[in-house]
Order: sequence, then C-alpha cells, then structure tokens
Amino acid sequence: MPKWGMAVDLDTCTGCGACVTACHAENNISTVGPEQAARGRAKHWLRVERYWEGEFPDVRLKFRPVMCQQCDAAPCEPVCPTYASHHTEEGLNAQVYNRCIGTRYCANACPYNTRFFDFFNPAWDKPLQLQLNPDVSLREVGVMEKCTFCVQRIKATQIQAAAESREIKDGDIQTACAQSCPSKALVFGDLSDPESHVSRLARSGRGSKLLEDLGTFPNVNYLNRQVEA
Amino acid sequence: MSHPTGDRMTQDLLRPLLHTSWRFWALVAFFGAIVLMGLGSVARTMVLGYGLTGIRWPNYWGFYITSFVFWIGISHAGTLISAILRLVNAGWRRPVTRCAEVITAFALMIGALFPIIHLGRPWYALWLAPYPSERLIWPNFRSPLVWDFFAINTYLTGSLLFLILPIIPDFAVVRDHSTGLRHKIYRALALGWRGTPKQWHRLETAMSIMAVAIVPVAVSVHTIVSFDFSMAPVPMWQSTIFGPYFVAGAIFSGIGGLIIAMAVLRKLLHLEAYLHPVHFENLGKLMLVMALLWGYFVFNERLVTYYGNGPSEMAVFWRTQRETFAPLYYTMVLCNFVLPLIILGIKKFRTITGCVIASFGVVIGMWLERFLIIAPSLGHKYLPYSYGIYRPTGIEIMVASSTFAAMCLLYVLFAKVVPIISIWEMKAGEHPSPDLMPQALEEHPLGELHL
Amino acid sequence: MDRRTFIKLTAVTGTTATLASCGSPENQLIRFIPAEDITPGVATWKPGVCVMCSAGCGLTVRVMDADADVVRDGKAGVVRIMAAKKLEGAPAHPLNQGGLCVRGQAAIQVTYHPDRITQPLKRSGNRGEGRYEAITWDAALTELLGQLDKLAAAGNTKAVATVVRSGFSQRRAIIDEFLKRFGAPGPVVYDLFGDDVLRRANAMSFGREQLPTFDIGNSRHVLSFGADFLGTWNSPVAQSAGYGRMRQGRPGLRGSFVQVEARMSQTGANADEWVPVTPGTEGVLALGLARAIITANLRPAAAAGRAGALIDGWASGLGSYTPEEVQKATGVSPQRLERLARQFAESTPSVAIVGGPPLAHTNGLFTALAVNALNALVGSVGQPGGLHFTPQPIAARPLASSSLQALSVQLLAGGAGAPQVLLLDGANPIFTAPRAWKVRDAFDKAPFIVSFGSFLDETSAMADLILPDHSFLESWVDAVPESGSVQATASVAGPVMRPLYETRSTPDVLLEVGRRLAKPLSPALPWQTYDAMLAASFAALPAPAGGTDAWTDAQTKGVWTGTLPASLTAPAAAVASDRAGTAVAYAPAQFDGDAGQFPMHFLPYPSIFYDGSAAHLPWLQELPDPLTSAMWSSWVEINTATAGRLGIALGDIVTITSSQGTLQAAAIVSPGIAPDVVAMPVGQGHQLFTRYASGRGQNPVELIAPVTEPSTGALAWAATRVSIVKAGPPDGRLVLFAGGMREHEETPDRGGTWGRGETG
Amino acid sequence: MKAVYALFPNGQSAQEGVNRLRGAGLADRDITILSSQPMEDFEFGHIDKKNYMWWLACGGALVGMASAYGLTVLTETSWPINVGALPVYAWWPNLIIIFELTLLGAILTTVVTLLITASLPGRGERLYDPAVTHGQILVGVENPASESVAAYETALGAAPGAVVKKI
Repeated sequence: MPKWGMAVDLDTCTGCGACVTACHAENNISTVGPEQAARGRAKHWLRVERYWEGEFPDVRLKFRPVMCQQCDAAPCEPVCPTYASHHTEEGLNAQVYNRCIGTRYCANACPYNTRFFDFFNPAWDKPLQLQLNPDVSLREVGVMEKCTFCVQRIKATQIQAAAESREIKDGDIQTACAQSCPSKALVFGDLSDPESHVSRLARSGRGSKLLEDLGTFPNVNYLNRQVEA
Repeated sequence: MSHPTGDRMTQDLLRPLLHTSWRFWALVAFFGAIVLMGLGSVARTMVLGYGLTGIRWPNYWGFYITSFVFWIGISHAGTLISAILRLVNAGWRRPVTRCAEVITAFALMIGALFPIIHLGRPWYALWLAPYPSERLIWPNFRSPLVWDFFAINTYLTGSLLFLILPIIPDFAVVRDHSTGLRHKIYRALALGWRGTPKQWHRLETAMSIMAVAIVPVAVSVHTIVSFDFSMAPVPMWQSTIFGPYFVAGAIFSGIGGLIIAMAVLRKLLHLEAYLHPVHFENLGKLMLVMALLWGYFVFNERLVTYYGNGPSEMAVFWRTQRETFAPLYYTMVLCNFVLPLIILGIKKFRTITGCVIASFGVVIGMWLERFLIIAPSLGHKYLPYSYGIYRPTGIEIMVASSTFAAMCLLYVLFAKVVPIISIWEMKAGEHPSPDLMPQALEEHPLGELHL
Repeated sequence: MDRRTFIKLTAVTGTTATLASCGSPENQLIRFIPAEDITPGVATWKPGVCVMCSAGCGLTVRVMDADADVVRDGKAGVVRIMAAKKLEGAPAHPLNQGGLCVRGQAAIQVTYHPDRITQPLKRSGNRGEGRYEAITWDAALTELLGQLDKLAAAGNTKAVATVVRSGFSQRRAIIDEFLKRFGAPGPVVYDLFGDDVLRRANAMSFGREQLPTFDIGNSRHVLSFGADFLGTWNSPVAQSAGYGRMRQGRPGLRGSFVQVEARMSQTGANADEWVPVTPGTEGVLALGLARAIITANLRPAAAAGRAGALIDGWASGLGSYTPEEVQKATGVSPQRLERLARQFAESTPSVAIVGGPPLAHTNGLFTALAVNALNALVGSVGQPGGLHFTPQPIAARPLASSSLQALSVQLLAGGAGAPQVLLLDGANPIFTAPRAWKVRDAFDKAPFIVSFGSFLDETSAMADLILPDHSFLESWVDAVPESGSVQATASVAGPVMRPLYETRSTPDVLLEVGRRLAKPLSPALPWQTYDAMLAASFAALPAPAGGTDAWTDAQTKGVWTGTLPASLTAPAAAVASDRAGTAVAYAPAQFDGDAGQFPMHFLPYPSIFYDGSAAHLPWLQELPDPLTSAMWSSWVEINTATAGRLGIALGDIVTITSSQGTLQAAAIVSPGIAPDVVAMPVGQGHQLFTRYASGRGQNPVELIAPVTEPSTGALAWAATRVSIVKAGPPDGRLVLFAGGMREHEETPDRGGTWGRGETG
Repeated sequence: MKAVYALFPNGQSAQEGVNRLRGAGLADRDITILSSQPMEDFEFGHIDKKNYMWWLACGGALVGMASAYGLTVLTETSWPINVGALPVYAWWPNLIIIFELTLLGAILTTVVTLLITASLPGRGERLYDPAVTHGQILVGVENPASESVAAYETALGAAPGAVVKKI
C-alpha cells in the first residue's frame, strides 16, 4: 500500500508561482474575481508564502509553497460531522464534496489554512469552461475544497498500470504542481518505498515538517534552504 | 415575603391572558417585523450564496457561531437557576422559575437555529442526525458538532418538558376561568387535570427528578459547546479551562437575561406585587458571584497564555490586548466585570434598576466575549501569510440582531397564553399558621433562605 | 462527483446561474456533426509551442473531447471537438525540460478567452473606440489586397510598415520574406523590455548579436546584475531548471548566487547575498570587481581578451575603479567588493549575468560590456557553467528595420514618404511605448491599419481591419529560440485542436495575399502554406540520431535539437568588427527630471503579465504576485524608511509624478527596495484589453521619459526620476492575498513596545 | 355519574371532611380529593405519596445508556472510517453521546410515568368542580352506594364552611 508524500526543496524554489497556476488548471479551481478576492475569497489550494527577514539593506526573502500537508493525524478529519473529510488507506486526507454540508469546522481546525470554502457557485465565462478537467469534479456553493495531491492522476495511473499489469515506478505519478515546477523544487512520490526520490529527500538532513510540534504528522517534507556561512 | 393570595392572585396572573391591550399587538407587530427581516436575510444567503456574509479565508466562523454560543449561554438562565433553586427548595424561587424556564426554552430554540443557518449547505443539515439513510453513512461521533447535536437535543427536550409539566395545573386554572373558545382550547391543554393528591405528588416527584437530571445536562451542553473550540488546534482555543469557563459565562449571561426579562414583565404585566425587589437582589447577588468567577477565569486564561509565551498564542493575545480587537476587549471587561462589581457589590446600587443596568452590561459583554474568542484566533492562526481580519456584513448583523427580536416576540406570545408566574406553585408557597403544620413536614431550613 | 454530474454542472456553471436554471442552453443551439473521430473520455497528449514570450518553450497539450460553442460559416452552434485541456511542459524539450512558467500554464486561456475576436472585423466607430462590424474573409482580404495593390501600382511599396514583437520563428520569417519580396522595409520589432543593448554588447564583446545562454546548472557561482532570470528575463524556465540543478542537483556541491539590484526582484529574493547599488552604477561595480580580481593576481587582465579591450582603461589596470571610487559610486563597501571579487574569481566555473534595469540606462551599453569583460576575465565564455550562444540558423537573421520611435516620427511627419499601410502583429506599442513618442497620434495618422491580433487592445483598436489569427493551439506554430539551450534548437507543433471560430492562421493569410496580389511578389513565395514552409525548413536540418528525417521527428517530439551544419549557421555578427577598436568609457547614467524636483528613481519592472500582454488572463490576474501577494491590482513599492518619512502606510494611495505625467496607485511598503527608488509593476492599467484587464490599475509606462541608450536607440526605461506624495487613505482597490509580511517577530514582544501595527 | 361531595374553604375543614368520611367507613381510595395546589401541610395531602418514579427513571437511564452504546458501536463498526488517526471506536467521544442519551432516557421515562400514573390526559367523566381552581377544596365520593349517600352528606356537611353538593 503506497503512502503518498511530497518533498519541497526551499533551496530550489524560486517563488515563480508556476505550481499555483498549474494547480488551478488541473483541479478546476474557479477564479473569484477582484471583488470577491478583495473580500478574502480567493482560492489557492497551493500558495507560495513569502516572508521578509531583516531590514534594508540586509534583507532576505523566504518563499515557502504551502499545500494541504495530508497529515497522518489530520485535525480537520475528526471534527467533520459527516465524514466529508477523512483518511484514505493510501494516507491521503480526502475530501468528499458531496458529503460536505459546509460547517467549515475542518478549515478552522487546519493549522495550515489550506482549506477553501466555495462562497458561490463557480462560474466560467464561456468558453473558458472548455479548459475544465473532466477528471475533477466541480464544487458547488457551500462546500470545502482543498489540495488532493491530484488524486485523479494517482487513480488514473493506478488503473492504467493495473490494466497493463505492471508495477508503478517512482515518478510515474506526478502532481500538477510538481510536474510544472521549472526548478524541480517539488517532488511527489511514495514514502513507503524507501528508494523513491521523495523518500530519499525526506531522509536528507535538511528535511523538516511544517508546524511539526502540533502533532499533525504531515506528509510534506520541507528541505530547508542552505544559507552560506 | 408576601404577595396577594387566593382569587386576587389568580385574577392578577390571569389578566394578561384574558384581556388584550393594544400594547400587545404593537409589540407583536414590532418584533415580528424585525424577525421577518432576519428570516429574509437568511433566505437571501441561502439563495444567492453564503458569500453575502463577511466570512472569509481564514475566518470561517463569525457572527452566526457567536450568536449560537451566546444564546446557548443565555439558555442556562432557566433550567440551572430554577432547577438548582428547586433542589435547594428556595422559597423565593417560586415567582421566578417560570420566567427563567421560558428563557431557556426559547433561547435554546434560537441558539439551535444557528448551527443550521451557518452551514454552507443548510438543506443537508439532516445529515447531522443519526438515521439509516440510503447513503449508508452515519454521523461521525468523533466530531464535536455531533456531540452538540446530541447535547442540545437532550437539553432542549428536557427544558421544554421541564417548562411544560408544571404549566398543566395552571392550564386547568385558566380552563375554569375562561369561557367559549378559549375554554375549549385550555380544556384540551389541561389534559383533564383535576388536582388529586396523587397527581400533585407525581407532578412534584417528576419535577424533582427532572431537576436532578437537567443540571448535569445543562453543564454538559455548554462544556460541549466549548469543545467546539478547544478540540481544534487553534491558538487560544486549545485550553482546558474552556469547559468551566463557558459554563460559568453561560450562567452569568443567563442570569443577566433573566433579570431583564423579569423587570420587563414586572412593568408590562404589573406584577410588582409578585416580583419583589428581593428577587432582583438575590439574583443580583448570584450574578455578582458569577461576575467574580468570570473575572477569575479570564485572568487565568490570559495569565497562563502570557507566561506560556507561545508565539502563535501571543500573536492572538496581543491582537485582543492592544491591536485590532483591543477596543472590544476592554469594553467586554468593563461590561462583564467592572460594571457588575460596582453596581451589585454596593448594596445601595443593588436596586431593580441597578440590577437591570448591570444585566444589560453583562449581556453585551458576554456577546463580545464569544466574539472575541472566535474572531481573533481564527484570523491569526500559525502561518502569518494566512492572517486575515473578519468584518461582518449587514446581513449577519441583521440576522444576529433579529434573534433578540425573536426572543422578545416569543416571550410576548408566551406571556399571552400562559401565566408567566406559576399560580399553583405560588399557592403551594403559602402556608397556614405554623401550629397547624405537622412537625415532620416542616419545610427544609433552606426554604426561606435569602441568598 | 460522477461524470454525468460533472457535465451537468459544467453546463450550469459554464453559463450564468440564471440561464442554467432554465435548462442547459446547448439544447436550443444547432449541433454540428463532429469533423473528427473522437474517443470520449480518453485523453491524448500532443506537442505544442508556447508563444507567451520569445523563449519558445515546448508544450505537451492534454487533449480531450468537449462540447464547444463554435461559429461555422456564420452560424453559431455546438460541436463535440477534441479540446485542449491543459498545457504542460514538454519533458524532452531542451529548454524547459518539462517545466512551464505561470504564463505558459495560463496560455490555454488565450484560446478559450471569452473576448477573443471570432472573425474578421471592419472598423465602424472611431479609432481606438473599439466599435467594429463583422465581415467575411473574402471582403476582408479584398480590402487588404486593394490597399497593397494601390501602393504597388503607385510604386510606393516602401510605404508598408509592420510592427511585431521580438522573438524569432519561421512564422516571422514568412512575414519578413513577404515584406522583402513586396518591397517593403522589415518589420519594426518593439518590446518595452527589449534586450537590444545586450545584443549589441554581445556583438561587440563576443561577435554574437544575440542573447546569451547561461549554463547555470554547471556553475558554482552566479553573479547577476539586475537580471530577473528566474522570473521574466530571457529564457526563465530554462534558467530556473539550471538554477535548481546549481543549488541541489549536484551531490555535495551547492552553487552560490549573488544578486546586484536596487529593488529585490523575485530572482533577487533567491540570492544568498543581495547587493543593492545606486541605479546606473552596476557597470562600475563590475569593473571594480574586475580590478580587484586583477590586482589580487587571481586572473591576468589579458585573459579578458577582446571583451576587455573594449573597456576604456582595462589594459592599464582600471586605475579609476579603486574600491573607494566604486564605493562612492555604487555604495558597496571595499570589504564587500573584495569578498565578492574573490568569490567570483575563485569559485569557478562562475558566470556573471546582466539584464533588465542595469541596461535600461543611458550607460546601459557600457554596463553590459563591463559585465561581458568580467565574464571573459574569469574565462566563463563558452565554458561549461559559463555563458554560451545558441547557434542560430541563417533564417533567424531578422531584417534591419527602423525603430518604433522613427516610425512614429515618419507617420507624424506624413507626406509621401510616410507609411500608408500599417500591419500589426501582436505588438501593443500604444500601451508599452512612452507617451512622448506619440505612438497613438502617429498611428491615428496612418491611412490604413491592419491588425492580426486575437484581442482588442489599445493598439489593435486603432486598426481599420482586423484579420484574427488562430490561437497557437489551433494552428501550426513554431519558434527558433534565441537562447536557453547550448545546442541549436527549433520548436514546432501542428494544430492540437480545430479552430473554434472563423479565424485564419496569419502566415497562411500572408501567403494567400502574396498569391493574389495584382503585381506578384518577386520572387513569389515558394510555399503554398505555413506548414509546407515549416516542412521545407526542417527538412534541411540534419536528422537526429536514431530518428528518421528531421521533419517527422520534430513533429512527433515538438522540437528539433542538434548541431547545425555550418552551411545553415548564421555567421558572427557583422557589427562586431566595425566597433572592435573603439573602447567604451564609463559615463554616469543620465536621468530625466531634476533630482530636486523628482528625488526618486522610478523603476517599472515586468510583472507576472510580463509587459502587460498577458494581463487579460484571469488565472494570472488572480495569481498572488510572488513578492507582494497582490491580485487584480497595481501598486507602488516604496522603502520602509522612506515611507515612514513620507507618512505612507500599506495600502495608502500615493501620487507619483514624473516630467511626463502623474498617476495614483496604492503603496506597498517593502524592505526590499532602496530608499531612493520607487518601483511599479508593468502590466495593469489597460484602457482596453478584454473584460478582465480593461480599466484595472495604472500603467507606469505613462510616466517613463523618452530617454534612450544612445548607441542602440533602445528605450532607457529605468532612467526616469519621479516624486511621490501621499494622496489619501486606502481605497480598497489594492487586493492582497497575504496577511502577514514576516514569519515571526524579530524579538519576542511581551509588552515592552506598545502599539505595534496590525499585520492583517 | 352520581356523586356526593362538599367544597371546603380551607385545609383544616377539608381535613375534617376527610376524617368524617373515613369515620363513615370509607377507605382512602374511595375518597376523591381535589385541590388547586399540593396540600403538603395536611394529612390528607399525603395520600398516595408513595411511588416508584425514581426507580423507573433509573431504569430509563439504563435503557438510554444501552441504546447510546449500541448506536455508537453498531454505526462506527458498520462504517469504519479512519479520521485523524483516532480509533474507529473511540471511547472518549462516545462517552459524551452515552452520557447525553442516558439522561435523555431518564427524562423521557419520568414524563411517561407521570402521564400514565397521574392518568393524564384524563379519560372518562370524573368528579370535578371548577370551584376547585377558585381555591375551594373538594372532598367527595364518586358513585356512592345509594343507601349510604345520606350518611356521607351529613359527614361532609359537619365540617365548618362545607358546601355539600350532589349530582
């Protein structure tokens, strides 16, 4: 049974934002427009956080892509009264949109604020709806949505592999963000396979998890930026 | 304490039911209009989308949940007070209990509405209930919201019965004092009550059992409401003190609500002869105790956070102490602590007016307290990039304020159809000259205790 | 959600909710028979070429069936087509190697944009007003032919002017050939953030008039002078790929990276060391480093060879660039200079990159030459980990042509010599050229304007005739990357989907026009169609190892890459020889505007919309800016201390004034910008550019003074001075995604200081 | 129905009326006493005091507890979903459900017992007089044996202030 995880190399992430747009394109995330964006309704399953350090001229900037951390002990799961948010056997923190009644409790419980609420029915000015990905369901008003580690890609590859009765090799499955990353800062793979690229990165000395002390046991490893002495 | 007895009392307490003044209709129209506006706003959000509220990323809870916690808190007026006083058999409770229980019942109904209207998809609210559905899926008993569902259901059922049972004999009274259609209606409502010793005993036993059962339920309800917050890893939410803190706050605001309700009834229904200053004074003292308790809890919560000095906790801490929410925070402290302490702590201020002023302060302060628990923390979770400030929209303000109108409306209507002071319990409180009393049946020493 | 629900919801959400409530409107429309065989629900991947910038990255386009609203011979209807679903980077492409930038990802919205021009249009309103009436292709072509024939008859074929964007491709070659054979001058290439200065400098230093390719992936140290090479400059995706390898791609070896600039760019944010310098003195710093290296005997001055010889005083040891002098000019301390010099010279292979603002000054050429010399000094030219020049096919030598400024002057002058017919292809100079060039007035004087654009923007709204091109997904498309790969590379792809509308591929239109001209082209263009031309040019290339012929191979892969035979390779730039002798000396950068009246340097910089040509894509509009997290808005960046002095807080509206004009925008207070610089992203402020960009934000180009770099005539877009004052409180137009700016307080605050500002 | 009864102005006289009826050989169960309030202060007010409502309530509580346990166990095991690394059957949260349903059981049983034992809603025609809710205390006999009616009348009438009525 695979255990999906990701490694984010903060030393190679350039903050370009390609992953964010790739995520929008892959997962049918609707744009909300300027008025709603101004009211805090913009949806970015994956965001590149930036933090300033120091003052001019000795100033540094830190980029950190933050997506759903697919926690093993996800705080968002037990609080959901309808099991819309639950854990799959592959270690994914799944969100069943049809089961969601919109208590938004999961979003409050998520320490990473990676869950987004649909305040209105999504709309695409024709013919922009042609860009929609048929493998990903649209979310109607009143439900919570979040990064799924591109579960539709995982499933598609698994089904294909099963049909061709072959093993899934490391790298066969890529999330949209990892695939688009120009500097290959995002690596997706199976953490249960010690030889997978992501596992090797997770073992590297630079690895750490986001808000580790909260006991959420995330499956995203952040490889710290190496700073010159 | 003394009050008119016999028929005179019956007449006084039945007057509101039997005679309708223009004031009644004015009140109904006024509050009804506001309630309708509130319902309209709710309907609009349901049709046009939840985006009409001020909720935003990451502040996903706002005015609605605040109102929820607030009203559930108010609901602790009745049952706790009347149940506890019933258990200790405090004689002075008799004219107060029903006013209190009514508040409980209605506040609960209003409060229980909010978890439903705050849903993104309210039309699926039923999925919170455990029923065998074609979806073959049951509620997640590990979710605090499901605990809420069960707790509030139990409490609501209990409180309603607790309120209704002792009304039956009074319905009988109305039945016998009314004619025509009203007579028919009340005859049905009275369930053929006659007043045999057996009925009286059963009724009183039932009431004492309910009193015993309802107190732990009430405590559990607000503890579970506090769990909605303390179960989530949110700065300043994950606190072991939240349970008692919320319960205390609930009783606190409950008493406030009760005092206001009593004062209004006293004026409107001319019950001066039954609701004496001493009732207000006693409740005032009770509220003073709760104010001190509340202050103690807040001090605990704040001091511990301050010394713990967790970065995220401190971020939220400062937000309420000196940043965006500071004005609200200090208003809250003023209303919930300073004001009650001055007014209720000093005997000569502890008049009816004084108590009412203090109560208004407490009600406002407790509403703010709930808001200040929700908004600052949610907008200020661990990752600063995702900070955000919640600002309510007109819709939310409309809905939140219309609930107060709803409370008034329900109260007015209730006082119209039910004697707001339990006639038979008042009578049961009267005793003939002591020498005629069988020794063994002397009332409990606490009976005439004035707190 | 299952497929059925999905389709239902698409119908619902695709249209407005109201329409949906009364049933899916598809039902009322004509349903055309699909013109292709479709396997429903099965995705296929086809090669594509990204046209969002001149880099020419390769795409893999996910194609799947979908119901599209189309126009077929004048009738609107629905047809099931194989539609592009997602653009992904082509893994095998030597440039982007599977990666793709934001603009590339969002490019699919160009094809599906609701405001795309769906058929030929004839102007019915005033110029710039944007009122047009639909006409048939026949009518449109007849009109164009009429104009051209008139000129030919009058023997005034020179009176055709063309404006295009930079970047070379066979498509461009067709335009060039058409013009040449018609007898018209070559097209005017205009890009606000063009790199003519650097091309010229490279021609002088290295004999290559083109942008360099950086082998960052193999260098140990990168020293960049203002080049936003990870964001928007040159070939960003290729450079980002190299950057990733430089940082963590080589076990045990992590390359270091220093960025020199006055405002921290997205690229600078990734530097190990960020060195702010006075704008216009980057060249001085470069030579200061060179001098330090030479005097420390880390490298002999002679090592720089010809590139060094071009610098005045190089041979004599750059005596005027002592650390003290350098500090005076740039503000970089001698110790730091020393350290940077050692680092650059010792951690080889190292490479210096220059681009963007440093070259957008009056002394830009000098700066470029200085950095070139620095590269030559440490021997990074042509070496692994250094800078290279992608071999260019002969065809990629664009025709010499006049500048936009000159064209504007001609048009304004009018008369016989003035162009009579103006062809526009993709460029939007009215938006991106400084006011003082009067491009709008000039175009207004042009008797006849034809635009091949797909959208109505400020410039194409001037056109009398609009002949909309296919989108790059609907037609053949190619690119001949100028840089980004050490080996010669050419991207090409066939149509991945059928055209949605009555549009026509511009190269095919030109070929047809060429055939139908009364006085035929001399010699006639040998190709019937664009793809025939592509086939011909690719067939000439050597077949890749194991591949069949170059053309079929390129079609399947979407790219040809290999070594160009000498016969096809463009020779070293001619300009090199004639200037080799003249040494260039440092001259302080000249700025427009008096330093007293306009105390601040104004730095317009390319945003995620690049120069604004991508501002019409909703995905990009809602993408939080990497540094400010702003969405759907434009803003002004100002240093924290300066802002404090001027009483400006985050979101306040400020007024910026230059000699050219004034504008108001929201302020973003940032620690990453020099105290005497205000920066503003270019891209917003379109008067007319689809529903998503029109009337949104401010266009900083309005403030740019018409200062040019003398030797190339290129616009020195960073040479303007401005004044800034607070105009008022926040007006809510600045939309930020982020709340906090900093991750934690520098010092734990337990009540020592009161009244810290709200972070939210 | 036939009935003979008297209305007494206060407890003392009512008590006397009751005592005299007893004297006339009536058992408590045959005497009907109606008052508009519990008469704790008088002996007759304590007739029928004994009851098992507390025990029944406890029984109801047990039923509630059992059903809560059943509900949680059955549903969670029939639909085992992993959330937040909690056990599928987690005791802590379920204790809350069990607690609530236990008390709900107690409350509901109490109400049901009350309605049944206090025979509410009352069925059939029973002896009643509206004067009761005006403060009078009714003491009387329903369907008396015709030969002893007179005896009862005198017994009831003897008490001070008694107003004897007959249907």
